[in-house]
Amino acid sequence: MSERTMVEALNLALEQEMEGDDAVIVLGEDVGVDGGVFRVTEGLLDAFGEQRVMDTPLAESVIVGASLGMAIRGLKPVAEIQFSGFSYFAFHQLESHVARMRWRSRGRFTAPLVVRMPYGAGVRALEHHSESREAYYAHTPGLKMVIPSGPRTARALLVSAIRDPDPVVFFEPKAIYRAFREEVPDEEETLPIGEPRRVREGDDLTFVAYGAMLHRALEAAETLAEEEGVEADVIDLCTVSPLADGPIQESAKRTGRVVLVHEAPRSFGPAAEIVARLVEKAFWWLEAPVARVAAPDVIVPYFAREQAYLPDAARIVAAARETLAVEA
Amino acid sequence: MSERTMVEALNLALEQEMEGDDAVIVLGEDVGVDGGVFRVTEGLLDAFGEQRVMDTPLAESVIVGASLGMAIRGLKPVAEIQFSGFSYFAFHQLESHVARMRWRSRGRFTAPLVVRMPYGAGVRALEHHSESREAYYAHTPGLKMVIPSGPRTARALLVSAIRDPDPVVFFEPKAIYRAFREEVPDEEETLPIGEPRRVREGDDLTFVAYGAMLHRALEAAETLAEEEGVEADVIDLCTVSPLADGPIQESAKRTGRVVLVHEAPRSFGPAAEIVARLVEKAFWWLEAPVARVAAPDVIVPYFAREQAYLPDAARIVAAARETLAVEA
Amino acid sequence: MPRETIDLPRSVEWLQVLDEEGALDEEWMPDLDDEELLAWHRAMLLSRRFDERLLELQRQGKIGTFAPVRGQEASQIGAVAALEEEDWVVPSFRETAAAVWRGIPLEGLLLYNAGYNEGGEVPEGKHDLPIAIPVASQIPHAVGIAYGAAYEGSDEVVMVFFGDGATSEGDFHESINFAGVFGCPVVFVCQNNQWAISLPREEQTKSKTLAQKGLSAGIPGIQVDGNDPFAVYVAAGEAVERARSGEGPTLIECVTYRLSLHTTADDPSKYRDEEEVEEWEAKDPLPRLQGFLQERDLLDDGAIEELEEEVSGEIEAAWEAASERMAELDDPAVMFDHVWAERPPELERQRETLAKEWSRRDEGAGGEGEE
Amino acid sequence: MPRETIDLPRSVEWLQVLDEEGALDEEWMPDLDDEELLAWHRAMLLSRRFDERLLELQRQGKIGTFAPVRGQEASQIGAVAALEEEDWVVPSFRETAAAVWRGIPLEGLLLYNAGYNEGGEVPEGKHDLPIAIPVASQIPHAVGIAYGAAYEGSDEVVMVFFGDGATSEGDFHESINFAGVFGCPVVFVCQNNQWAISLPREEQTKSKTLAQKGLSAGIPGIQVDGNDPFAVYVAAGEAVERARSGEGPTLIECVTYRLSLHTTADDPSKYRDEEEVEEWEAKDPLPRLQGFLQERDLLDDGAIEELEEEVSGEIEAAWEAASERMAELDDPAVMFDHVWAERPPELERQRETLAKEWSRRDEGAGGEGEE
Ligand SMILES: Cc1ncc(C[n+]2csc(CCOP(=O)(O)OP(=O)(O)O)c2C)c(N)n1
Ligand SMILES: Cc1ncc(C[n+]2csc(CCOP(=O)(O)OP(=O)(O)O)c2C)c(N)n1
Ligand SMILES: [Mg+2]
Ligand SMILES: [Mg+2]
Repeated sequence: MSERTMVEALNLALEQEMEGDDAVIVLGEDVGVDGGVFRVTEGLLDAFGEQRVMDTPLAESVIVGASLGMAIRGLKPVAEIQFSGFSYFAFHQLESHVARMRWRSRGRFTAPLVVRMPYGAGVRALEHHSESREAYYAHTPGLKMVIPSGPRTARALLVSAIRDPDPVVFFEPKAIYRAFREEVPDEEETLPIGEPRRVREGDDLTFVAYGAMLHRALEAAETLAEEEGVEADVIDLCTVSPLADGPIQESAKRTGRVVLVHEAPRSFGPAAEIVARLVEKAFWWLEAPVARVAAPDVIVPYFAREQAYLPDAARIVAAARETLAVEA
Repeated sequence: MSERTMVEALNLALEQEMEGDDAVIVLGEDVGVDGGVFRVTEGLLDAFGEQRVMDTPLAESVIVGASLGMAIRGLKPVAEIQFSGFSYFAFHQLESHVARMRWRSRGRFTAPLVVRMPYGAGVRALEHHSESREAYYAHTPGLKMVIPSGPRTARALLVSAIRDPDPVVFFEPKAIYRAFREEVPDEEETLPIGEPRRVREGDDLTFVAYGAMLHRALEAAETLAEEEGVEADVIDLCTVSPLADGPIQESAKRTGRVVLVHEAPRSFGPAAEIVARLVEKAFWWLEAPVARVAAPDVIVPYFAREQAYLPDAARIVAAARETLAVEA
Repeated sequence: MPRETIDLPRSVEWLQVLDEEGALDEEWMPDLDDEELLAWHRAMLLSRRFDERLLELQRQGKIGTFAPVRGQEASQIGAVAALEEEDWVVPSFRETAAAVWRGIPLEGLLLYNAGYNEGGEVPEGKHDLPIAIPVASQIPHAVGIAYGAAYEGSDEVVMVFFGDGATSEGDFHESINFAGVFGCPVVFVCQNNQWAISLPREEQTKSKTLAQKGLSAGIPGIQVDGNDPFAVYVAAGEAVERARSGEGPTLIECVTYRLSLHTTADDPSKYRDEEEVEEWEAKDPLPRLQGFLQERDLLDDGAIEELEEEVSGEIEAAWEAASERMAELDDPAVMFDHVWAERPPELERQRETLAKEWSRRDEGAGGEGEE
Repeated sequence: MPRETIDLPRSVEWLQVLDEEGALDEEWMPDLDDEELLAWHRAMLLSRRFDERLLELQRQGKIGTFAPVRGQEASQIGAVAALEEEDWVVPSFRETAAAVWRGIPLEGLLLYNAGYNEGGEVPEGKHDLPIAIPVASQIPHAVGIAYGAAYEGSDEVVMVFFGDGATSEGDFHESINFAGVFGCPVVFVCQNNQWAISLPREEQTKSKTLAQKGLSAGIPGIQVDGNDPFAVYVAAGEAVERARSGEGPTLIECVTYRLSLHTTADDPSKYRDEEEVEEWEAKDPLPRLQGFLQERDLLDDGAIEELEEEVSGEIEAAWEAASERMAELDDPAVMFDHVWAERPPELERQRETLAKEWSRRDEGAGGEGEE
């Protein structure tokens, strides 16, 4: 057991999975000699050699497309896209092939690959380095869309993603790559894909969040507890898609009040789906309109305004108060 | 005034806009000599010459990227992507540049271009020829996402799209390209982008649909009227994004019961956003859970099962009955 | 020091062995025994007749849109004949002749063309990918398979097919470059059939040959007469050998012609002259090979007639089997299969809801019948 | 008939005019007057010092991540010097020297680097696109602008910059091919600075030169010493001339070196040796041009010192202006501007909601201060 940042935890997952299974290989831009621009793949080249840690040419489409080919041939590639904002160069590979190869071949050829990429704002980065467009991938049948919220879940979810028989788009919340450390056990740990986690218990309202925003939701929950004795249930989504809404329904039925948080643009964002599912399955339990705290429908502004753009605890608290104020 | 199919109506829009404005040019695969694989651009090459009707190499990314360049240089390009399933080859151009050039340059360079593409199932086509993934574009700030539902709206909306100062992704419901004719006036006609149309009046429940699905919603409305004297308000969305929810809220507040229809996969689809907006703005008027009738979260099956895949009037009627059965 | 021409390490060659007049260049004639030659001919003929039958079925509304292969049989069979069974074939959407050679059951192809996902199932053990429709997008997969094969120490080689139009797509270039960098054992077979739907080869690109596009990635490129199965076979054989011995990828441009429609939704009279087609009819690979075999007394009219019957029997049997199968495949719920390894709960819920709806309708329909 | 080498219509040339030892090839020396030569030098020096100042500001936390241009000034200034003002420049993210030459205000560049969208505003009238970060994705825009310019009958030429890494992206290939087919007046300037972050040129592609990638699209390609401003200028001049006279596009590979960091987030010691950098320091374009001018008695130490002061004054003035501007730019609501020509109602609602929230906080903050 030792205290690790998310970067270190992800590195541990990769190292151990590569150690345990020769079929696991890593490829992408600058993942080898450089160890990845965020150092997530640091040390892997030395440990496993250039056959297994491939510094590829600068070409996202073939990185993803070749990963699919490798998967068909029996490997378990973990491709890195340097920032999620560049994954669109491979969008046709993801939508048209990675998501469909199992289906098209009726299970004969599968795509047990992972496409990792840092996403999200908050690190004073350049344009295209701060997006949060998980909805694109969540709306794509055949893909799984996973987002961890801390070092320990990052490690466990990445291990599960690598072992998963289906392709996983793995978004890493770069704002918390090194923001804090957590105990991450040295021994193997996995976390099932497709299962949200309840990370705080409360009966007064429900927060659903994921990635870096989970921490702002938790901060809001603490503020509410301290300032008005209101206890929030907080759910860490972990898997955005396929969305398992069971735990959310359960919580919503208990609290009757729900606030959803993400840093993706509001309109047509992931929270909309959760609202729709709640309306379909828990309508009569809702005591107030489900609230969404999200980024506005704009492009992430350059970094001088990115904190204003991002939902923060104060906005979440405000939405919660409004939701709580509704008389049932 | 004459009776036209949607293909003919779109052709009329292009011809008249090209006639009226030298800046309007058409480009894409097979749009010239061949007149487009659906014949939407038929006759334009003869009328306007190859400078203005460009048969491009087979390369979607540069088709869209060069269109942006042309727009920056003062043209109003109308690019055709042969099927929406191939637009992902240009997804990075759409997301990273077309949607952002105005914003990035602070209004100095703009992108008054249209990217037309047929979409949707129902024509017994091959894989990748039947998708309905408007949500990808709707979730992209900076783009407008427009979908007509018949010859007349197709013509009027395309004219508006070409004149619009912003980039429009224009989805053409190929299932109704030639399914019926409508009076389409010879003289100029536009339809404002960003305004849903109320196409049937009723006070008992609200249907929201667009594209080919509108007609199935209308059919369902007629069935309900005939069989149980229930009158549905039917709204044709026309512009999926930016979503103007005003008319939907108005209708929902009147009827209290809403059924949303689209052929996109259900989860994270456009209807989810409408549910979320209704919950945010009309929660207390809702007398029953808002219902979604959508395609399942699967890849469009090959054509032997595509009609089973598509929402049809019977499924819409069933959803409406369920919604109506809820006691307020 | 100043201005000088750079010596490029690679040039581009042209190869033809059996020309359209039937003249043979013995020097380059590959070493093939009679059995092999006859097998090539049979596959070409079967492919040709199957293609014709598909067109007929499509015109009768019994199957959907498909892309005829007519005219390109030598490019495909000459190429795949250079492979071993465990080598991989990554097709685009027009590789019927290659599929026939590789033993993909006609029944499956028919099912596929009739709109049944079940037709896409690749028989267990076969190293052939399903049809890929988005142009050029299958090329990266071939590169990845090749990398994987080499990584695992197997000596499998991968052959990927695509058209002249595909060379304009980024995926083609990214793939040949990636393969060049990692020395992947892959053979890129470009079937330059002169047209990408309505766009002629000369308007697709200003490069003199498509083979020279290999220079861009520093990989060898060769242009061959794609209607000459021997030229294709020689080039493919060299490329396969190079790949298998660890010397990396090759780009082969087969100069051929699409004698038929782009797809059954296409009307070539919009964009090309009958004369051009007639010129290429004279270069048709099937009579060319057939004439060669007749010249060598390996085939006579009687044998051809017999073969025609055999082939047509095979096709009809496949169509019967496919028709029977279709009659059984009446449950649309298969659309919920194979999207993920396991159906997530929400998808299972959707399946159940729809299944209920479908069975309600079936009952409704049955009920009406009984009244 | 059979196997023969195909005669390709184009070859690839190498050009160098002023070498690293200061030797000049008079034959190819372009015709430049003293004023022009001094203007080049001034722009190079300004760019170099500005780059250094940016690095300093970044290290002090006053601006964000940026991509230093150090070492590539000749490639950029030699190239844009061949343009007229109304010609277009389409940069990637490292074209500070080109921007300086083109008269993009330093203040704007500073604002941009400090994280203000306002810094991306291109001054009215300038035909320079804003910085484009996704590698190679700006190349199609250049092609479209060029097509548009030709379509409108103007004789504007477009010059687009990108790196060695960019040649691996599909967008590069699709663009040169498209430009080749339509004969667009565009000059593709590839700054081969030997590295794409940590990937060396030799691992980016197996092609001997990047210039030869033009062959793939049938367009001319030339490789020049990118640290020799005269060689770059000659090649760019020829390409611009060709484009302007309707003869279509050219690809120029400038062989240069990134002497500094990839970006300020990068640590080159992870992937390259100091020795390599030192070797290239010896080829640095700034001393090379400066030496040439001193040799010709166009510059002496005194003049250089004066120039250094002038340049540094200009940079400081820009930083002061930018700092003042930043102090005023305190309303985050600008994030709602320019997304669409008009704000849609829902976006306006979002803006109002957030604006209320922000002003509540400002008041809150003010309130706290007063307590
Ligand atoms: C990415 C993509 N864009 C467009 C299409 C539509 N389309 C199908 S085949 C084709 C032409 C292909 O030409 P070529 O590569 O020469 O192959 P051929 O059809 O001649 O065999 C086009 C444009 C497609 N399938 N995929
Ligand atoms: C599409 C895309 N992928 C990845 C990146 C991250 N990235 C930024 S610059 C760079 C290397 C670019 O190399 P090169 O084209 O040689 O230009 P240079 O940085 O050397 O000027 C990478 C990988 C990006 N900006 N865009
Ligand atoms: Mg072709
Ligand atoms: Mg570089």
